[in-house]
Amino acid sequence: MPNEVIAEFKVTRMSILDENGIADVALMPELSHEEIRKMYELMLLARAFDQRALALQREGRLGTYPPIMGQEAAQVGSAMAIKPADWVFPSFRETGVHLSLGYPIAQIFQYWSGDERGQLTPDNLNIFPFCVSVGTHIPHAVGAAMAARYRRDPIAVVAYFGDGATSKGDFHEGFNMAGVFRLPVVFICQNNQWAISIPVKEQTAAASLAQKAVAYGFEGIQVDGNDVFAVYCATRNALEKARGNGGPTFIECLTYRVADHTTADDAGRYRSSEEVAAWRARDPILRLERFMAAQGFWSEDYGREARSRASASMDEAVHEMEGFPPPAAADMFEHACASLSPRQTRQQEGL
Amino acid sequence: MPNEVIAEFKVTRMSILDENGIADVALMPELSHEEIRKMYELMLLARAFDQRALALQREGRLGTYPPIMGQEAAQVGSAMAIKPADWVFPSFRETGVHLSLGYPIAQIFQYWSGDERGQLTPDNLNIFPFCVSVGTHIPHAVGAAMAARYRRDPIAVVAYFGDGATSKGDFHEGFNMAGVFRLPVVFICQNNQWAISIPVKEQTAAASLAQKAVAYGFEGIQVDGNDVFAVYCATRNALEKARGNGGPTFIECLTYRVADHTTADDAGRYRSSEEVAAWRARDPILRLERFMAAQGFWSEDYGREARSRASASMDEAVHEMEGFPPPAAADMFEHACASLSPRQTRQQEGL
Amino acid sequence: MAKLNMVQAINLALREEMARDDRVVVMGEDVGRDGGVFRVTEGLREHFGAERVIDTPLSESGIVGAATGMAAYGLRPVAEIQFMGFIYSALDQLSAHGARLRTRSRGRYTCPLVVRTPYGAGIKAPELHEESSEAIFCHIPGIKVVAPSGPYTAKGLMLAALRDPDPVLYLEPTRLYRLIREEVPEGEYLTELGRARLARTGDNVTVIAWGSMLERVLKAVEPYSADVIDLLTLSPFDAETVLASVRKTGRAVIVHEAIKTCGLGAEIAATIAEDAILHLRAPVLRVTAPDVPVPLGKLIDHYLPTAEQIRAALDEVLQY
Amino acid sequence: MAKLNMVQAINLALREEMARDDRVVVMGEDVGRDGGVFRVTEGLREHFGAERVIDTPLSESGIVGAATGMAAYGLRPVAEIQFMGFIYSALDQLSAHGARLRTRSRGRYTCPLVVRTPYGAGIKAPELHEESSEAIFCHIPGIKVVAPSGPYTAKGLMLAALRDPDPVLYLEPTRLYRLIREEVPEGEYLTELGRARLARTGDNVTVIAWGSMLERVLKAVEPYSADVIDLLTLSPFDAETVLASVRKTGRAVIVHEAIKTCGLGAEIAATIAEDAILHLRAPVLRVTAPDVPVPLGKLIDHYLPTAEQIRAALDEVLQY
Ligand SMILES: Cc1ncc(C[n+]2csc(CCOP(=O)(O)OP(=O)(O)O)c2C)c(N)n1
Ligand SMILES: Cc1ncc(C[n+]2csc(CCOP(=O)(O)OP(=O)(O)O)c2C)c(N)n1
Ligand SMILES: [Mg+2]
Ligand SMILES: [Mg+2]
Repeated sequence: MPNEVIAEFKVTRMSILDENGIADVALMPELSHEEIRKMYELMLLARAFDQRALALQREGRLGTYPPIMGQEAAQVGSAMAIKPADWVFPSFRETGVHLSLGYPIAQIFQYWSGDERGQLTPDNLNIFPFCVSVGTHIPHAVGAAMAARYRRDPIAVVAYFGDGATSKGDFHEGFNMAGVFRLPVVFICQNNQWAISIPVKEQTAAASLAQKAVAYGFEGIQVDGNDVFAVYCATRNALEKARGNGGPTFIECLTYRVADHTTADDAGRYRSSEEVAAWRARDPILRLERFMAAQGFWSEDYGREARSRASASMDEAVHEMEGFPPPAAADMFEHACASLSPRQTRQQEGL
Repeated sequence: MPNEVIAEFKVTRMSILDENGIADVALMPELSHEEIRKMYELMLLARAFDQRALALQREGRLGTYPPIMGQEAAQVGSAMAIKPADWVFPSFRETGVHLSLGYPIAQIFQYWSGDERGQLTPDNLNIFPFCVSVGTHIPHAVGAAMAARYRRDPIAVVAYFGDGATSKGDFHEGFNMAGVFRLPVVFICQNNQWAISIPVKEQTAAASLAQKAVAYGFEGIQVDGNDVFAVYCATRNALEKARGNGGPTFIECLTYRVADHTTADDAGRYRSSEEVAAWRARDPILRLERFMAAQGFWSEDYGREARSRASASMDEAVHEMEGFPPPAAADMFEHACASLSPRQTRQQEGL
Repeated sequence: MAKLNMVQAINLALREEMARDDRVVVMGEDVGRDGGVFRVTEGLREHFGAERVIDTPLSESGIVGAATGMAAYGLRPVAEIQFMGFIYSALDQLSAHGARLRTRSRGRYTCPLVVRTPYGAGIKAPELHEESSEAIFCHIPGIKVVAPSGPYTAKGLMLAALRDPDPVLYLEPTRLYRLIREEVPEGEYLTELGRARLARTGDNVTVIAWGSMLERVLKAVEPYSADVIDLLTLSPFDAETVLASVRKTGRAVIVHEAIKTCGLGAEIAATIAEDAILHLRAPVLRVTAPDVPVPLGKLIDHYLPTAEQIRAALDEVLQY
Repeated sequence: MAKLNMVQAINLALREEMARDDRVVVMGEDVGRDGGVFRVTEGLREHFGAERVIDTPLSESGIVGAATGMAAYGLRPVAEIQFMGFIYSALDQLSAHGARLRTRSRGRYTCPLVVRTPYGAGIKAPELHEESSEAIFCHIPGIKVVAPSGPYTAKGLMLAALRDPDPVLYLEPTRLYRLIREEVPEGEYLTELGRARLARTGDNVTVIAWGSMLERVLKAVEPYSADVIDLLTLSPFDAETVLASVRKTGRAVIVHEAIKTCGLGAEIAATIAEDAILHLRAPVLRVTAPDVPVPLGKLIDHYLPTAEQIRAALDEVLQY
């Protein structure tokens, strides 16, 4: 009886669109030019939001903001695979997801301006509030998936988080439950290589984050997170599997946080400009542009136009946001609980 | 670029002594008959403790007690590989470990009689207090390993816990840190198939617990937990690796909790007597007896004698325990903190 | 009408409400096949199936977190934490999420979640099995905290908790589980959340207690002319009833089994000191456990407030 | 003597103690290379090396748990929780373990651990970045809780915390980090734990505050003749100093930025109601945040107690 092998596992990486914008035709998802243009324009929109948010923050018109630059493909690609009935549990760095799903732009600005009212998800979307507490929303996604299964709703649930979140106890407890109950949930980790100043190598000794799924008895896959097609495919497959009772999937999107952690951070303190430059060269938008250009449906003009449309959307949204009346003090009590206690009522009256 | 395999993992199971008491000579550790006899006698001692504790509890002379019956090989086999300078972090079901390491028997009884003074580990041992809160002691072991490394102490740290503990967030956070810092720590899980009424299949969808180590970038191995030699070997190897800066190891001992979860439990409510009977037949003590008999160093007489020595040790320990004066009320304050606040002092005086 | 103990009363409440409302699901460690380590959920799995009576992995934070997601989706989960001593790792989920979901989502998502947990000392169980840390949860806006003092209120409070649109922490005093039997009607009756109950009336002193201490207080005060207030809802607590009684009696003694410092007794005393000071004739006394970790069984009777200590406090305030 | 802000003062304390005692190690998220998100640990990694200034994975419970193991082994870890809003998942480790290790091991193992965390509101940061839940920790026997009110006490309290043989939760009021500069001597001075400081003396009323509220109170009380007590140690708090002052002034107002219900103010008021009632001429008032979750930046100024609210409370008690 020598040591007997009782199980073997493989972790794979999916990529379709390479850095030069050349796609593997065999793997390429069926997407019309129109759909690809939509992806492209959403990525531009996300980038435009980022740039505008940074500018507003510098001018003191916005609070702390966590830019997504570099992660547009991971966010737009995955969100494009989500259906309106699906439930989405974002972290705090998913502007691209919010925008792709149609969350009102002005409200995203409003939230980051320190106004809770930005969190009111429109009725036609099932997006949970931004979750700043890293990884702690993962069990909520799991619970929603349990409830959806109980209700026999033919939907799936998606949770987004970062590489840092994989170290949290709630990641583990949530993943484990998802496995045990074989729930219709897709976990999307944007491994952007950093959790503030902690590189992923110091976050875990695992060679990939995808392999963490082995611990929970379901599939984990790594995708090139700057490849919008691979992200889209992996997410679509996982969502279909989830809706078809095939259980959860963990998708690790390898990407990079090109900007500072937030406007309160200075990434220069902990990482080299060479590293950043190398990743800038792998820009997901550029890559898609190259693909579209090679396929003949991108031109300088179109790019310029699309950018200026994105920018105009921002003008409009910022205008709208700045037109929102400031919240009243009593607003603190508005949603504190369904009905106020006598003490709370007195406190509200006393404001 | 089809999906590229980026990593492969194997999980192995180690066993040396089969159910008929036949050992794989190639794998058999170098143990003298005397050492094997010691293992055997410790297993008998553990079983004797269990039986005595159950009897005392029924008579109202002991509080709730968690029996270890069936897990003696996993506990004695692993503990025999531990050196006195190593630090040990037990859960609440490691009587066999305590006994093997030389923890005073009377104090173990004392603890389960509801007297905190049973927790005072003798100076020559480095055993942490019993930990009832499942899995939450794992980070302590990790921290002790960090400190030992910092101090350049040539020791290793061992943490014991059950299958249920693998679902706790602290398991995850502790394991992950152990991996990141490549710490000298050995994690020993007694997968006794049940966490109270939850079978391991409902605890996790992973086919083995050992594979959970993949998530943390270090080695996990499954051993036949009713095979004292395999457990001993796996633990010894892992401890040597740890002391030699080779990082952590996770050992899953496949075993079975033959008795109720505790004296307050009725396992008949949730599992079949057939299952229990099948595992009783795999009794680790019986298996070792068969081996020793075949090797010519076990006889009925020796077995009887060893059992009666174990029983005599229990008589003595129970006598000692029942001779301990009851704790005084003021004892609650004794170790509450290094120095009492004025309010605590008044409270103590007012008792 | 049947005489039930508290275990049976809670079980009945769950059973009736599950029959009435298919949004109610029960979840936790050992709640299913085993019927809970105290048998509070006994028979529910057989009756309502494994989909509604869910045995979970050993994950306190995950249980409360998943229940929060279920509640947001539209169910009404009842999550069990096996003992209050294990609830601390779920505090983040309760405090940062369950309690704030309504606020954070501006009312779009709510968390009608009941977290049940056995609490309190006196059963001589291992460490962390006898905790009474209700004050921590009373300091979290957005959660209600309740503690029944007998089978009748146990059922009424459970039904009220199950109908509440916000998270409710439901504390079950283990010492009382099988100690008291009371008439517990079948069918619906709600013990209103936020309302205390006058368990006994008198003139000279107000004694405030809840959970397992109520029984002890009622015995201790027999020779006195005391208002005894059974708080029932610990947060938000019924200040009006407390203040009205104190204004009448001029004296207040608060009894709880949690440690003294920053216990809920502090809030009650502070409220009296703020709003009824002119009516006070005596110091507001608290009879509580001492400020030490809960000891194991051999010392637990020294830890818990005793009838003698309660009487001593009454005698002291009555001197004024 | 240099004028330092609070960030620099805490940094200096850590630096000096690390130089003096090689058992002191610093750990947490971003405390090393980045020097902490508020720069409190800036330069320590360069000076003392990565083995003593340890960047950890994102695991609040694991950080406190591992630090507990390190402390038990003989080190003196200083664990940072990046914001108090993320400490809740470490509560189990603090409460069930750090605080009880001495008791559970009958003194064989101890936990000389300092947990540092930025706390309090007023910096307009995202959700959970402005929490003030000190009362929860004051309800845990075995842990001390401290909160400096300026650079000078920040250093003295940190040194005292680092020398303490038991766990100390060290709360750093973010609003004050760079607001106040004070003379902070180099070298050793310890601000004794368990002792409050009379920040100002007067005759008519006692105002009790701590952390970032002290600065606000001192401004608000200028026109009054008030004793202002800077609590410094929140648990165990200095009841003697509070009571002595209240016996003198006959009036007490407590100011804190946590919510009112079950805040530490309740304990202080209850202590006064218990031990100084005969000296009171007026209700004991609390000026606190309202009982709602901490709002985001746009509303935070309405949440925090204001100078006007403090003055209104003073005016009210002075009517008696
Ligand atoms: C539980 C918790 N701990 C700490 C923080 C402070 N913090 C905010 S973001 C962050 C890093 C998160 O890294 P990652 O999960 O990789 O997400 P990313 O920021 O890269 O998108 C930290 C430590 C937090 N928000 N929540
Ligand atoms: C954190 C925590 N949750 C719940 C419990 C109650 N409880 C005690 S033992 C146990 C099951 C433990 O199972 P396992 O880890 O497999 O250990 P075993 O009892 O089988 O030795 C449970 C749920 C506890 N002690 N601690
Ligand atoms: Mg990241
Ligand atoms: Mg088990």
